[in-house]
Amino acid sequence: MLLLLLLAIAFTVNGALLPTFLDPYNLADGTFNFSEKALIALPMALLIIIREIDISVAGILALASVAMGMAHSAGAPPASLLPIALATGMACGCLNGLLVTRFALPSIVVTIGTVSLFRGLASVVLGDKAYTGYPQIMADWGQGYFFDFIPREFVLLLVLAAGFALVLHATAWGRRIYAIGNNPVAARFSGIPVERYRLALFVLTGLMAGLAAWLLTGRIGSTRPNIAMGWELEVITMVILGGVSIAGGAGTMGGVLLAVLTLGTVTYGLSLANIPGIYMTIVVGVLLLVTIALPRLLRGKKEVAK
Amino acid sequence: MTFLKLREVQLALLTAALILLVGWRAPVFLSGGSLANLLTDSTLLIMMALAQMLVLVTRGVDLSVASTLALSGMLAALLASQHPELPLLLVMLTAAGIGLLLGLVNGYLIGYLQLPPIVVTLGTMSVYRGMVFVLSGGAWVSSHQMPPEFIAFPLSRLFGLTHLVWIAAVAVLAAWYLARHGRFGRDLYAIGNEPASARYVGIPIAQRLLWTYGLSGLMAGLCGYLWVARYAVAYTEIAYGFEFTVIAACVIGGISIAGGSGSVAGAVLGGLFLSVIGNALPVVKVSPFWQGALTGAIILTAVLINSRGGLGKGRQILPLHKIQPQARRSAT
Amino acid sequence: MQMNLMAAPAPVPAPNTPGRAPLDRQAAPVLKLSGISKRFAGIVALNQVSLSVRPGEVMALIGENGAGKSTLVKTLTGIYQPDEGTLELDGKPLRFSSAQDATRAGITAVHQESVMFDELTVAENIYVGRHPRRAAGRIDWRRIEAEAEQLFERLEVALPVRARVKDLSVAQRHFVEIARALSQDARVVILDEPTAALSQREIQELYRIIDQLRAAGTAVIFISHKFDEIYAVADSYTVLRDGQFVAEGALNDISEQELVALMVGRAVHQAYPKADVTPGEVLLAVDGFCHPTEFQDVSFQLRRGEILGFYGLVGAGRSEVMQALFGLSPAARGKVTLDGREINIGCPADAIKHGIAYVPEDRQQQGAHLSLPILHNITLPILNQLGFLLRGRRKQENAVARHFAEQLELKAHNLCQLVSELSGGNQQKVVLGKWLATRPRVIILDEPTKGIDIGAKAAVHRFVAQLVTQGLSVILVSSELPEVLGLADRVVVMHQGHIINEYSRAEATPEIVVAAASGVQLAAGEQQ
Amino acid sequence: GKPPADEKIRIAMVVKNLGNGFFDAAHNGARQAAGELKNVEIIYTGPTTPSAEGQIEIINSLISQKVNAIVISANDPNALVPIAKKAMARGIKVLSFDSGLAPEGRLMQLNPSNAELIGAKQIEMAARAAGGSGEIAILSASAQATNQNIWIGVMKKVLENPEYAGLKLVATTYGDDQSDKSYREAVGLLRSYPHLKVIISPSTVGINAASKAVVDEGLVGKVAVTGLGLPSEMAGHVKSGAVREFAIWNPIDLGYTITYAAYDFVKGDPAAKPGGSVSAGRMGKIALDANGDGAMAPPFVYDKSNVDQFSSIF
Ligand SMILES: Nc1ncnc2c1ncn2[C@@H]1O[C@H](COP(=O)(O)OP(=O)(O)OP(=O)(O)O)[C@@H](O)[C@H]1O
Ligand SMILES: Nc1ncnc2c1ncn2[C@@H]1O[C@H](COP(=O)(O)OP(=O)(O)OP(=O)(O)O)[C@@H](O)[C@H]1O
Ligand SMILES: [Mg+2]
Ligand SMILES: [Mg+2]
Repeated sequence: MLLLLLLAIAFTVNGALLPTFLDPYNLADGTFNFSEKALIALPMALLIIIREIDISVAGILALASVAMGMAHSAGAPPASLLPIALATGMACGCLNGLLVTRFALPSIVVTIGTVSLFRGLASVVLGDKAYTGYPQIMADWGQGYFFDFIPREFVLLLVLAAGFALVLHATAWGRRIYAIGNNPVAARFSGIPVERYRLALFVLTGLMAGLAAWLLTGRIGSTRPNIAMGWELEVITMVILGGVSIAGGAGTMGGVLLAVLTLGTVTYGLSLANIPGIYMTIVVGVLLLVTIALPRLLRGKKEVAK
Repeated sequence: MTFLKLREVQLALLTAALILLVGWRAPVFLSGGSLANLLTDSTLLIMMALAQMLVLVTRGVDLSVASTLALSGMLAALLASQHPELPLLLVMLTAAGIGLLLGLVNGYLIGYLQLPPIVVTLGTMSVYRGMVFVLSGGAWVSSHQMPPEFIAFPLSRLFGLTHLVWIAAVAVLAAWYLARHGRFGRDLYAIGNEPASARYVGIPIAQRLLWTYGLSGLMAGLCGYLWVARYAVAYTEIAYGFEFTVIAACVIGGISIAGGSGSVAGAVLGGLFLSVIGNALPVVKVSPFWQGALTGAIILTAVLINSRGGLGKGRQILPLHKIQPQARRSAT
Repeated sequence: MQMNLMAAPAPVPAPNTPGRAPLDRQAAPVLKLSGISKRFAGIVALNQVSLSVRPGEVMALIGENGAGKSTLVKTLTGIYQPDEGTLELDGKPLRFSSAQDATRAGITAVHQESVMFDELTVAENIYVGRHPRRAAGRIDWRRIEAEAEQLFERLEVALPVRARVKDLSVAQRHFVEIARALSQDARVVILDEPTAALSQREIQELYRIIDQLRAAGTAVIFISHKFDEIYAVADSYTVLRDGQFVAEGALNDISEQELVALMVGRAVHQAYPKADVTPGEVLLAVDGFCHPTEFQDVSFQLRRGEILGFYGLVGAGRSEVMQALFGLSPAARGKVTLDGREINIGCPADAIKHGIAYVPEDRQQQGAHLSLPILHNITLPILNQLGFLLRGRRKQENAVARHFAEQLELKAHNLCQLVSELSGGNQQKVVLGKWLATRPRVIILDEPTKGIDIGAKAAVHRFVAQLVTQGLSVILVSSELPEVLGLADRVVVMHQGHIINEYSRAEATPEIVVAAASGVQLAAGEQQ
Repeated sequence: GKPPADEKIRIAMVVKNLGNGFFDAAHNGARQAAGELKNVEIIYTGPTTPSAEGQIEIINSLISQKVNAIVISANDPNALVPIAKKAMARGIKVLSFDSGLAPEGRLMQLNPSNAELIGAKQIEMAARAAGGSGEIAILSASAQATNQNIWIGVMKKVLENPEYAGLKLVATTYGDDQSDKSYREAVGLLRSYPHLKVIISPSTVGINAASKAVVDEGLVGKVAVTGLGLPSEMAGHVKSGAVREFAIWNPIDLGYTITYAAYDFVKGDPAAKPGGSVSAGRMGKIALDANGDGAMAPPFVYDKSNVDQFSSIF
């Protein structure tokens, strides 16, 4: 609710102050800046709902991009690069998931370890080189448009977000995901294969990171070890801003998408005003704090003190 | 108790073994100067790990430490460069004070407003880092702008050891005293163990959390000055990503992310272990491209080894509690 | 639905054991509450409650689930601050802003919820939050351990003070909490359902401790849903209903039925309505079930339409057996046959598929999803049957949930209400409904009436009896002897991970069953 | 297209990252040029951390703002090509300076000097510092920094010349533009190679950290640090003796020149094309080769004698 208000405010303020903001072409182009991150935010929201987290997504993305680069330079056909990225992502997610479920390790610890592993492997392969010259099909998806107007990435995001929302809110899977996040013990006692869900969501997150790798690599047309550096925190910020409880069990896909759009609007507005990116981090940080602290403050301190 | 001790002893042995192994590959690593340098180099990480340990013990996490460090360090550098006449102690106190203030903001939000620590510190992490840029205008403060004694302090020697080592030693002792013999520290363990129960026995949770994060900020602030002085340069990006190194050190030291357990020795050893790796990799001439992957693999291995001890707890849904298995067997 | 009501007259134990000093009714109260009210966002938990206790008095605080007993305890111990009303200790008005204030003033409590710190030692658990200190704020560990040892000596309980609490048994943990309450030489000690996790022997220990307190002139407020306990230890009673004071008086002057009527506001027959169903052929057979640490060589059979009781002391391993049977513990080995065919249960989903349901003992942790609506709780295990896409199945889902909610007489505004907003008894009904919705052939009820009040209990008992008339087979795990003896066709007794013996309804007398459960072997021989 | 004469020409300067003294100086140069050219407005921007993704976001918003020209120092020569092409398709003149874009993504590239000169200059300084022979090592920023890698490549080639036969490159390490990591790597070099005579660091963070390491290890006089740095940041280390000389081109002139060049392109100066030339105020004419590459003077060397004079400028 608060978020919807924020989005409206951000939109109006930007529209009023920045003459170029409301240009539909500009708005469409603005979506490039967050589409890939938002794609990762979708499964991340599910992970956080079941009380897990994945810090290694950007590392997975880098490794998946490197895998594509390797395959491409080894002469793999263009059409095979997407499956390669997805498979790499899934393999990485699977490693995370297995470490978490088999060894009963907290996911934050596991993924802090795997993120340097994944990035490290990417840098081992790349050395001081870079992969470039990706096939046209990747550029078409990474930076292309439908009808010369709507970015394909954004369409993909909307479609997948709708898919995720459907799964989370209208299917047995989604119901079980909420049940696990709400009370994992009771979920297991109710016959839900909790560990399998955990593993599956880690794999799904890897998969989506692989997809994001394919799009991002297509968009920028090159692979370097520092690709998508620091994205994990931005992705997690999107999810939390979207009202997904870090304690698990609560949150909606609509909220996440709304947060994505709000962040996108705010940051795009700031960059149109040529305000340096670092102010953006301040704004995003404050936004995060305000959206979680405001409801608390409004509800009054009396109850909090109990 | 003995079991936990054992884990720390294991880690100490592992660290020693690693040092010897590196020494065998590259004997220079074992020279007195090199080991002294290793010790000095590990101090900042150890000090930060100590403060992070206290936070982790309460079931929290402080992701904003690196940003706090950068902000206090930058402000200390700016202060010293603009007012070289100020006594060094005052500059250090200012850095620590700023850190404390930043930490208290976290503490207030987490303790009194009961917001989740990971979210709060994720937010302040961005805000503090941004403020470094805003306050410095994005400019560097370089060595020739800083007063000589400002730069010299961390590495000056007292009885053969650098000030850094002495400060870290004091921090270790203080943390040990706090965690073992202070009511404040014991309360943190109680809070991390069972927050609901802590309220029932009358522990002022909000106040304790406020000061825990305050302390974490204070330590980051002090380290901010030490960092800037030690490397003789301050810029927006200093210690970027350091929070994860600090948390990794704690995790390697056997401090549970789930709260309630962890020892000072663990934090110290975890910090030392990572520093050994950081110092050893360049010396043993591992390809620089392998360093990241190796570090990740080593962290994961350490975590896996640690977890074997804690498997009984954590995820296990059916509690295999220990009602004297012997007694049961005798009943057969 | 016709039921065979066997109204067993409740035994009223002899009031006031001989040798207990008569209470001085004229003495000034040590603690006096007047007009205490406490509201939580909308609901009134306490409404103008007044009561007083005298030194050396053991007062039973009685009321249904949700009557406000625990809330009163928390108000007295400074965990909650009352919205109105005053509190006087020794005639002086007091206000507590934290639990420490109350402790300092001399009011301590063993709370209904476990207040324990797993990683800390026994001694530290007693003094946590108020460690005694020496100079420079240094904690006086030696004193903590010495005093803890003295305390356990006084309580005549053998506990290693340096052990970590996580390594203790449930009962041992409870004694640590009791020791904490007593460590202060308090003027008022409150025990909120202290016997829930204790065995018969340990309950006797507790009675002895309460007698010690009485002798020392300490006022004790004792909360329990079990009337035999209340009559065994308490001098006087105070009844709360819906957060309001209802009555008080001496226990000598009132019968159990009258107390129940005061509590519930109507008469309740505490009866065990055994349905008239003759068990058929063997449905489920468990053979040589073993677990590396929890139980060994467990074998039993369950017939169609039978209620099989499982009795034992807490920690006997009954829950573990049932959880293993339900596929929750992969380490367990053994043969399970259903309808003569051997089945393999690797996970709860398998068990559900074979028509086995398990209603766990810990409602809040294992049973219910507290922040989900009733509807989602009930249909959770049968989502597969409803189909993958749930949107279109709204009606069907609602119908299933409504059916079971009505069958169980669930009290709720609507099916979208969160389970956390329900009272304990109704939460239990939701969990029951969830498992009945799977249409099981065998239902395992693990402590189905733990911590629920007499009214709700009677409803559950009626319901269990009714289940077998519908052709279900029931395994009833309970630590309440009357419940097991009253409902079960056969009683299996476990002790330390082993089945000691099995008794038919006719053989099972309280003496024999309790003796077997305590590991006394002669009981079986005597039967021959 | 050509803007009306009275409208301000907006030239966006996209740098690798903000808070970098080198680019701040370049910005100063751009402002000087804008002042001379009258109706030019400079938009100075860049990401916080040196990343290609960050620069893409910024260029995206610059396209939306319909600036007239973008001059960029690229974090990745290829990753920025697609977006740069898009900008050019929308009529924006894209030029690169310092760290270049791949040719298809820009109209011209202004090299501060050229890679050959920069690499050769660093080896020349190292040879002087080593006294003609001995072990040398390189401490670079990160493995993916384009220009660093090109320079290192040149350095390796130059070392094959017979005149440098006495110099032996023993290691190349990366400090990731972090002072602590660079410091640790420098110390590692000093330890592993006891006969090391020179550390070359073509990175501002690296040269600082290496100098501090040499001072802390008490090796001033034994090991010399050289490379690329800014006078304002290096003055202290020149005084301490860890650095005898270091080099840098003049970022002010660089910013000044690229602004003039962008102006020429926007105005549609017929000479402004590959193989032609651009005129750059006080810097005179800069010739462009067939690839559109132009180069300025060889890097300037700073030492004790002149560092103070420049440290207050950039
Ligand atoms: N923190 C709280 N927030 C909201 N409502 C509460 C809270 N604590 C108790 N209540 C409500 O206050 C009422 C009284 O609860 P209380 O726990 O005191 O009952 P009780 O008599 O102890 O019951 P039981 O016998 O089940 O322990 C209940 O309706 C309960 O739901
Ligand atoms: N040391 C302990 N720490 C934590 N939980 C314990 C401990 N000991 C026992 N428990 C828990 O207490 C419960 C009772 O123990 P157990 O299941 O072994 O006995 P039981 O015969 O099933 O008893 P009951 O069903 O009467 O509670 C179990 O759920 C077990 O998880
Ligand atoms: Mg209660
Ligand atoms: Mg049990």
